[in-house]
Amino acid sequence: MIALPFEAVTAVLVIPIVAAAVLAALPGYRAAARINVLASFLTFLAAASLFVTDRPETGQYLFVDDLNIVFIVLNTFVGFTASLFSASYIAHELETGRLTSANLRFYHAMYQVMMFGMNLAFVANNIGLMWVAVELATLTTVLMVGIYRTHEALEAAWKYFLLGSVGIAFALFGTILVYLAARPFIGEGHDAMVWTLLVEHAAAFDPALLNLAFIFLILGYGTKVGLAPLHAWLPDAHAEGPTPISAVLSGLLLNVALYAVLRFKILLAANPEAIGPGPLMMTMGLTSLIFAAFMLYRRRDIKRLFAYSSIEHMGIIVFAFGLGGPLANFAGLLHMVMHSLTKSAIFYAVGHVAQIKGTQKLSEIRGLTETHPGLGWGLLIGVIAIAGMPPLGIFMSEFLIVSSTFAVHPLLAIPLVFGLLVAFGALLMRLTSIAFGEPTGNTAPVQASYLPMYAHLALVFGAGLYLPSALVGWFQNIAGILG
Amino acid sequence: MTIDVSLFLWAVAALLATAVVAVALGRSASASRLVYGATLGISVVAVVMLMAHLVSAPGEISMVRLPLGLPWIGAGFRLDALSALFLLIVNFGGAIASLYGIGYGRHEDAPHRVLPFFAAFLAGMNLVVLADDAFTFLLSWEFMSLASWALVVSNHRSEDSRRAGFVYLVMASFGTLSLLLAFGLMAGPTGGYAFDTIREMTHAPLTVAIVFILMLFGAGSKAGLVPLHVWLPLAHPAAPSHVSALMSGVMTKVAIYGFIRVVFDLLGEPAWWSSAVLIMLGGATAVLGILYALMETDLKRLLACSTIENIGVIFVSLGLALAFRSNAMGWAAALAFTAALFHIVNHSLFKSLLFFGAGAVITATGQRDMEKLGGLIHRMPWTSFAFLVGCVAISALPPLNGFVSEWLTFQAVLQSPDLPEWGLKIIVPAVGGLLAFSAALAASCFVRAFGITFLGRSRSPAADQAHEVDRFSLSAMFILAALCLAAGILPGFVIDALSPITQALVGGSIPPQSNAPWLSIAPIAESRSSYNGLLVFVFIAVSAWGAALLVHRLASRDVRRSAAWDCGFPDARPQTQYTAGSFAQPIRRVFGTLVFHARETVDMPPPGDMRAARLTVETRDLAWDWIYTPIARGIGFAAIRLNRLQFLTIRQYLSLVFLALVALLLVLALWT
Amino acid sequence: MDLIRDLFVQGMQMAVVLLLAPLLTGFVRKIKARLLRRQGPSVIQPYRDLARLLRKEAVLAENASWLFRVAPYLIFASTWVAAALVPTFAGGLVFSWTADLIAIIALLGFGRFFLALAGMDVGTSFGGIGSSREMLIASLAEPAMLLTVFTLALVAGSTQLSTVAALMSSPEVGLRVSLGMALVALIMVAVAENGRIPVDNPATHLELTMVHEAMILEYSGRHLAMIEFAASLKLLLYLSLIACIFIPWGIAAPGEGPARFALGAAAYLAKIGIGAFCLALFETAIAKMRVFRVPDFLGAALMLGLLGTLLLFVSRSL
Amino acid sequence: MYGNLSFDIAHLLAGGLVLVSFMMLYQDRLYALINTYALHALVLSLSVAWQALVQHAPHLFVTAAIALGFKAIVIPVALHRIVKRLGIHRDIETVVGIGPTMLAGMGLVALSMVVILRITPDADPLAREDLAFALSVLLLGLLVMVTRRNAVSQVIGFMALENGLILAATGARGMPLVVEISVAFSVVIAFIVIGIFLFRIRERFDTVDVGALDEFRGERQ
Repeated sequence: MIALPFEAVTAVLVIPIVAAAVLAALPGYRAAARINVLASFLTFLAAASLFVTDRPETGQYLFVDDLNIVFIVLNTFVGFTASLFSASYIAHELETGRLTSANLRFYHAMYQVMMFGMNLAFVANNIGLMWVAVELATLTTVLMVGIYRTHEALEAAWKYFLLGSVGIAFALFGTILVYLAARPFIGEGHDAMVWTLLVEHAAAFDPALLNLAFIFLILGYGTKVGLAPLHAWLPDAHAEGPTPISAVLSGLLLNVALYAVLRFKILLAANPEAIGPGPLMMTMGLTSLIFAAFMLYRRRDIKRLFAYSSIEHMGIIVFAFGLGGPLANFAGLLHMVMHSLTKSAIFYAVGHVAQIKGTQKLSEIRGLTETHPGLGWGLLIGVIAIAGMPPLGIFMSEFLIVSSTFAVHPLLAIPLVFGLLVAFGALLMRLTSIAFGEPTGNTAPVQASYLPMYAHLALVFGAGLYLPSALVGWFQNIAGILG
Repeated sequence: MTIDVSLFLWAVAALLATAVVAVALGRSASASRLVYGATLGISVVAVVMLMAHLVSAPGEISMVRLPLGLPWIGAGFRLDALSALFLLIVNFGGAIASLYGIGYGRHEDAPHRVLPFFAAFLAGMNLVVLADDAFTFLLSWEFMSLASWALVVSNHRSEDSRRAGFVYLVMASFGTLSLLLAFGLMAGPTGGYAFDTIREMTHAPLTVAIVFILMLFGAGSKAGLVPLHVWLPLAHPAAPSHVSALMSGVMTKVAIYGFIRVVFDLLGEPAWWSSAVLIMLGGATAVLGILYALMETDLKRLLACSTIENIGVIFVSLGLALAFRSNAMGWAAALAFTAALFHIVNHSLFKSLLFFGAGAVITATGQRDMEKLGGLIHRMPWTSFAFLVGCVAISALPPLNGFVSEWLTFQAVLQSPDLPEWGLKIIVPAVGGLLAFSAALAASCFVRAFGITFLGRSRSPAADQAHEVDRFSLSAMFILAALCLAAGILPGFVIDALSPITQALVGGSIPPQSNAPWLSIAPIAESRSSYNGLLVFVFIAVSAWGAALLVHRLASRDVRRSAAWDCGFPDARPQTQYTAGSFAQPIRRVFGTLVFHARETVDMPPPGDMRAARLTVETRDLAWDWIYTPIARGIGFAAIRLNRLQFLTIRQYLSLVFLALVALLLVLALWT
Repeated sequence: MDLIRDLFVQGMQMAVVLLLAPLLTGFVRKIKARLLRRQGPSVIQPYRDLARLLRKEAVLAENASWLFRVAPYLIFASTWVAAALVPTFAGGLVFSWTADLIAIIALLGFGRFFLALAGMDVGTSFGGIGSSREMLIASLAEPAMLLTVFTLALVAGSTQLSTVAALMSSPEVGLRVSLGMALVALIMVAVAENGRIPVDNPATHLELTMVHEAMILEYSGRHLAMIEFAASLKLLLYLSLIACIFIPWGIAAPGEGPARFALGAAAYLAKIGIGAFCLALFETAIAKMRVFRVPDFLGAALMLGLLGTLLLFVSRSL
Repeated sequence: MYGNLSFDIAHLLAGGLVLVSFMMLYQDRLYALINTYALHALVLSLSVAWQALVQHAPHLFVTAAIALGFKAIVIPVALHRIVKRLGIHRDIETVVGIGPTMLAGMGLVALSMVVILRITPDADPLAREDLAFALSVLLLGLLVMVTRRNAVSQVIGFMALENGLILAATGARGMPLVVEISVAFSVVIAFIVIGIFLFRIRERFDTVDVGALDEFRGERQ
């Protein structure tokens, strides 16, 4: 393996922070946008280099293993494309005057801080640190959601903030409980919060304490994953914030929280006496899936629609991980990656659509394939992908999830399939009215950046047909880790 | 020589490439000619290769595995007797549709919404037939649905086709999910998705039963088995006519292929009741389908409904084959199975022909509503002749091919007394009666279709100004007509070509026919039953011709034209003709109230009032009323109810969180 | 040598049906007239009609298409072929394996198909009435017919007419309840198919009641002749069908001497005569029913056929 | 070294915190609620200080100081002013009556006891008992949040909840990052308070008028 002059991990953390500082200082928005893209790109490169460079030895605060590399790389990649998209997005926002350059300064800085928070959450080896990082990311997104200062935006931000804080509190309480459980066996101080040590000794921990901890953790972090009934903040936050942030929320922040949940699932699974986390996760997953599926029907706002579909897919993913076993875990991981890519691509398209049409109301967006083929067909492919149709990636993961579920718990497969079908109907109904029919609204051509959207879609398409064996091996042993 | 399966994969690749090129070409003028030309070429090559395969080494199996799809098993493809036959159907259908499209495509107003998906659709169907593992199969299956969906909504401005597309794709993905469950069950927790693995496994009876039912849902919903047929009359007509031909004539067959592949090949031995279920469903489908068709006044919808009927017939024969096979009656099973396959081939021929005819009518008149057509036989003689051939064939009349498969089915039905199960003993003849009934109804349905559309006097100016269509379309139709006749008068060869498949799947085959004296067919023994299409054809032709000759020679030959007699009503207006509605009225009276809840309301103006009286007929599809509307309503209701959760206040959302926490704590307190 | 004789027999059979058909029609008419205390036309009147029609010029409606002119010959041909394949006085005809019972029914269906189309060709209201009603009747008559065929075929283990006839004449088939039902059903079907009272009235031209006549309203001259001829052939066909299945005695087996053939012919004529008489009697005895009663009538036939098939399993001894 | 006494005092203070939480449940006037909260914070700071003493963890004094200065004084004062500014001090703003709320509170305390007491005793008793109280405080704080109408009292509920967390954190011997956490939380609370102040989120945060929310959310139903 190659040895870089600097630690890839530290680079992943330092670049965003420095960039944040610079952006905070920088007035002009054009340069800022460019720097933002550049920084995100560098971060992505650093993260990608984790594949090839030799990993740093596991420290007390940071560490790298198979699991979080996947998350980091995905995170930084989507962060990069989102920054590309936002560059072309905010230009338009400035023209329409929804945002001032002062806002943008803040926006870019926060963007990088958020990236920092998420990366930190991934590489943190210390559950306390992970908690801090997750909350940092959350708070920054709260600020970004409220950035339009409209009544709706503030209301959404406020709701997000309050519910988020309660989530924060729960997660912290859970963390404390884990610490308490670990202390007798690992000793006081930081060591009792180092995840790797925790996993080693988990078998000896007090199961009752772990159970209680897990309940608080899954509620706390689950709030950010958007599991029903803790999802309330999610649709509004997606709908009212700037679209790049919606993309980042769906594509990344949910994954961060999910990652945390997974870490603790592993912890709990390592202890034989503790309750299996599986049933709980499966229940919450199915609930979210079916609930979101029904909620899709009466949506009138296009971004809220896809926000609910994010809830639905998070439900599927959590269900898959709850199901466990090599197949389901593999599928869950794949599904998560595919969902991030697809959903952010969809939001890229939606962002431009909303800008052209000057509205987010579904009823006022029609016949896109006629007027804006580039966006229209892109959106169509994205929705088809998110609906689990071949030959796109999500089809493969849903194939694996459903079939393995039916083989293991036939009865659970029925609500699963039901939920999928209901959601499919809703999405298709909306898609038909958005993409086809007599065009309405502004039909002027648009200067949009198709690159991020189609790049994602191309990846998803490729993954649907062919997965490189290296990646497969990688995922498979992660599935092994997840147990 | 044996044809390697990879050659067909190349063909598929070529089709997909064509699709990409079509996207690139976009709206350019030459696009349709180029694309259809390409698909035509590719399909013809495939057909030729298949012919070579069938004559040289029908039984040969060739497999290939590509490092695609599911990582740990890859994407498997396989060419055996069964898939060869269906590949032939698919590619021939594709070729003929492309030929037709070269002419028909000129009238497309949005070619860029048709061409790419047309090629992709062909590719998808090829892939389904070639697939050799669950993942590849389902992927291709769904891809096929997706491509055809795009074609259905190609005329996206019309509300109807959008709705049709919606219903279609929802039903399709319902089907796919059931197939997915079926495969999941067969593959087991270890995930043995390759077909060979599934073949080797032995499944528990319960598993077999569940898989069978799931297959009924999955394949049935695509093939149009009642009551899963509702999408079919909406979707098939909505597409351009040559695509409708493909969907009705070919795609439904691909669905049946899936059913055969799983039930006859992969799955073990289903219990006998499953064959009974299949037979009864098939019978019901046949009768209901043709009754729907009789009630339709839209030409293409009528054809789509009659597809449902034929699917029913095919499923009945499949059920018989299953029943015989599970009782180890090899040759009887072979007979039934042959009947099924033969009918599959036939239907793909004449249904394509009929849809092409309908397409020609639409091109010429812009009308799909039969009530506005009529008299086209004068303006479109060639089309009408080809359409007539199709009508005779689909009405199961000798000497054309439809009759042969119908006849074989009846022969298979007559073997039922040897079955040990009393249930089947009783059911099969009754269903045989149903089949006869549906055949008779089909005859009247197509008398109606042809008579109203092509005969009589034109009911609208559009029909008056109609003129014959281009020669590509005509040649496509006449090739099909010729094949219908050929398969009708030389059935022996077809049957022999099918025997390797029956041998492989039901472990038996009927004696070779093509070397029988006078080319007649006697599936069991000549003393028991035999039919000779060739001689029947010759006899009819000769005696008709001879009679005409004699009469013209010995008696009169001169003709005088004058006004129609019509019991002394001089030059009545075309409105006085029997319409499609009035033609169907007696049958509607007899069966309508039972099957359609048909309601007739007559609005008769009082004496002296000059306004026209009108009769309005309302028929309902019970499948909608009893199954789908309630489901849709239920979902809508649930959606509305749950939607309140979008409008709670923060405090209420917090209470949800709170309650979740308390609930979990309680669980923890009570369970652990 | 044998082949030549077989061909000769087959030829004779075809000629016989051709010659006999009009006579049968005339005979029925005569008896009906007599039963009504009328003198009635002579028995050979149908021949005279045919000859006259053939000599007349054909008058075609303006918009009659080629189908209208071709149909009569097709109808005639298909009916004739069907009739020629039913054993009349001798079984085991050389071409009998060309078409079994099912195929014969289908051949008749072929004729009907074109007749109905011809009815709709000119585009008059009556043509439409006729075709639509004809197809309604057929849609019930055909399945009923096929179910009777099932019954017979299940008894005989064959759908081959000569085989069935041979078996029926053999002693081992006792009286069977299902056979009785099949017979009744077959007779009802025959009545319906030939457009006799009570289903249809061959003599009527009262608009609203006619079915068969309505379809051929526009026909004249040689075309009409052909269709009339086909109609009488059809009647003959059904009679000889019933005769050869249910009273198969006297039919000459293949490869027997001319004497035997003569006997067969005599027997055949007798059977047909009796059949014709019964038909006439029946028709004079009852009245025509409303069109919408016909489905009930034929539905009964259908039920009988099905019942016959099912009862076989109870009374089956083979 | 303090032996049993330390345990008893810690126990006493923790119990006191629970008691004050109940008092908060009992209040139905805003000012009274705010004052009670100040008391809550005071008790917390005492208990934290005690922990700092017994654990020889001087950094915990920082937390205690924050609790005392920020939560017991600054925040209540600020809230007083907000209430006056928004003119909502007269409201009776419980959703459900006091009685049921108290009963529910009892139930929650019982629940937390049951859950915690399953933990094996050999984890040191102090932590265990403390945890029981902390969990009760947390649940009671949440209860306040869901039973009170307006934003201010929801904030107070949240702060009570968070006090429970601090209690747990300090009770966990040698737990790192406690100070950071308490600081972080203070920031969060400051955010909330400022949010109320700036965005003029009035008492009717909990409106039942779906129409209004409708317009908030840009969802046309």
